[in-house]
Amino acid sequence: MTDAVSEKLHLRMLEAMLFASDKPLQEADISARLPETANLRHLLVQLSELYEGRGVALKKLADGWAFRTAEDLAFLLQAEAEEQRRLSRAALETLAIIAYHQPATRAEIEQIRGVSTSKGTLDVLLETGWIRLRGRRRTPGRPVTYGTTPDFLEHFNLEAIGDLPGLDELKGAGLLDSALPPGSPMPMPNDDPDLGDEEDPLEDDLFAPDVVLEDDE
Amino acid sequence: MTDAVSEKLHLRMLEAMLFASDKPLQEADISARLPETANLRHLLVQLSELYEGRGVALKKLADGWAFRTAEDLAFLLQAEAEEQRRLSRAALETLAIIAYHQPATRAEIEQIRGVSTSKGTLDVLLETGWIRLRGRRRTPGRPVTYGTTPDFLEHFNLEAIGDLPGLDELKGAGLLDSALPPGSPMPMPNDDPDLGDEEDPLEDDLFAPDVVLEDDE
Amino acid sequence: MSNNSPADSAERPGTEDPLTQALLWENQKERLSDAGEAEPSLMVDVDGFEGPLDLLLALARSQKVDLAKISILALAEQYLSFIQEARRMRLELAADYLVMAAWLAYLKSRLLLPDIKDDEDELTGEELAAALAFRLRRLEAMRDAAARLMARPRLGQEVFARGDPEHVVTIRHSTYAANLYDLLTAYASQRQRNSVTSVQVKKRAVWSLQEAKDLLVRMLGKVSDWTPIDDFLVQYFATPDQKATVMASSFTASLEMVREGLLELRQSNHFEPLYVRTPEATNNEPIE
Repeated sequence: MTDAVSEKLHLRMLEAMLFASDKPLQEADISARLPETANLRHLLVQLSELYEGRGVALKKLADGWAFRTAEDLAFLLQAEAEEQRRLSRAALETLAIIAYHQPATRAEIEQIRGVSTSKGTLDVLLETGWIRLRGRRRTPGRPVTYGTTPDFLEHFNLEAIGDLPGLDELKGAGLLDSALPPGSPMPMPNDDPDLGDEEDPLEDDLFAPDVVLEDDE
Repeated sequence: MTDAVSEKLHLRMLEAMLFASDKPLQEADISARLPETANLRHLLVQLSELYEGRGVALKKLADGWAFRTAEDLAFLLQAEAEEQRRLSRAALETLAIIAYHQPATRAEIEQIRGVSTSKGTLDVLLETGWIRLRGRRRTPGRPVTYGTTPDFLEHFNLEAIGDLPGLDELKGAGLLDSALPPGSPMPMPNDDPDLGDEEDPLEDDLFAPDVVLEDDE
Repeated sequence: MSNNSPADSAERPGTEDPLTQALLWENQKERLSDAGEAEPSLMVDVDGFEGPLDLLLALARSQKVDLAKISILALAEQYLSFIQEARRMRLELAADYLVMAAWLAYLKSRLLLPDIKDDEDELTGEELAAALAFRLRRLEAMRDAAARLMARPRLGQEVFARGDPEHVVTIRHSTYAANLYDLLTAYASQRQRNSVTSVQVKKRAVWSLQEAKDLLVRMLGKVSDWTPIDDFLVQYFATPDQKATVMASSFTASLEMVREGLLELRQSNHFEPLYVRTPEATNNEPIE
């Protein structure tokens, strides 16, 4: 075998070994499996050059040599999976209350639903992108107010939040079958991005627990 | 980006994806992750050529594409070889019969081998992941039909079931015809996941994975 | 009796190694062909065979001819003498070997006797022989196919996949399904549910007639001029619902007091203020 031919074989052997190994290979381990005449240092340089600018690179890692995906192509190894999920009944009701009664605090939602709202429910709704934290109510404890987003209008095909049907229309559509007690308040939802008189902006530090006392300079 | 530049990028992307995976990738799955302008067929040819004569080769396997070490370097990699369970002669014959005659029922296997099949034989083969229960034959007794899996193709380095060794000769000699005496139609082994006209699906409850109901609460 | 050493035959059944089995198989074949018919006792060991078809195939190969050209008659005779020998030695044979022997005896008779075509559907001796030859060829073909499959470069044996695959990290995005109908239904049903559960009958503040009369007596004791009755009551009009009951009760009480001659009432027109004063006759005490 000429030197060129045997060098080519050694390079192929090195390549195959590194490819098939389930962990990075130390130079000593590679040498042990290559013919004695092989010049490992030289082969590693050659193999590195062969893969230069390619989709895969030969890397010297802390524990040896291994092939790795080129860094700029890492995004290829991230699959974006979309999964369709249905909202739970609790989430749907909470969303509806926020839509109709916004700006609404968690306590108000709970008061209307008559049950406590799990943190998970609001988290799921925030994840949908349909609701958002608006600000803080100017009442003791300064609770966060929730409202709907433009995405909400888009998803539910509404031109404006005022297009949500009122109680009478709900009744007309057969969604409300028994009469509500007279005087049941029908809220006027407000998703105006500008905060109302009763709302303060959220602090920069979103979850700062300290109650900020208003100064009346 | 000029065409040459973008083609080079596409080639790198293809290489990175195939190199990263230890399983064959289907063309449809690759395409989904390449830019629309990429010509996958052309890229695959280019990539194959790039790896010609190297320690690692691009192979068409199990109806997909994968990098595998070069066959002539097997001697080098015996350290990586997995301990394989030795299959009995009965299991080997049964595997061959299922592969070449699929979909095949147990009765058909027994008819060819002239001996009853012990339960253990099919169990061992199912455990290898090379064969699977396909469905039920639409004949009295509705016997289960067996066929091979994509893992079978991958393990035996086959591109498709039509590439089984000696398939054409066997077909030509009428030896794949299970009817006696050798008759006219020459059946082809069929590992199509879709059931044929003569097969019914297995019962829903038999091997169906549990239906996962999503819930976010 | 047998050329097989005990160790040799003992090794056979438990062997799982296909290669070793194949070698054993080759040995067996050689022994069969070497011995020929002169020593049929050689073949009595059936432990290494996978059923009668397998045995027949081994015998067929001992004829050292292409399976396609094999003499089925000779094969049948070979098999039958084998079985005969086994019986002579009182060896236990599995039932299927005996069934095959019976069938081959029948086949032999059909092959030797001239064909009597008494039944159109019945296969001739030649057809039966051809069917058997086909089955033998097919079994051999499958056996060869298995060997060829196992001889392929196999994954994890001769060829290797990436040893350290870089797995695709799946980033899950959830998209939520809900339509306006779901939303409205949820709102309507919870409003309705809640309206039922939260109705409370408020305890209403009601002035009794007696309370109103007592109040009027106390206040009107010293009114000699016509004075709007509301002037006396206004301090009790704290809330709207209280205003209603105060007015209603005191009006009724005042009518009662007029009837009793304790009070005089005057109203200039409908919905005009109602004036009240103590009657002259009973106005014993000067107010000034």
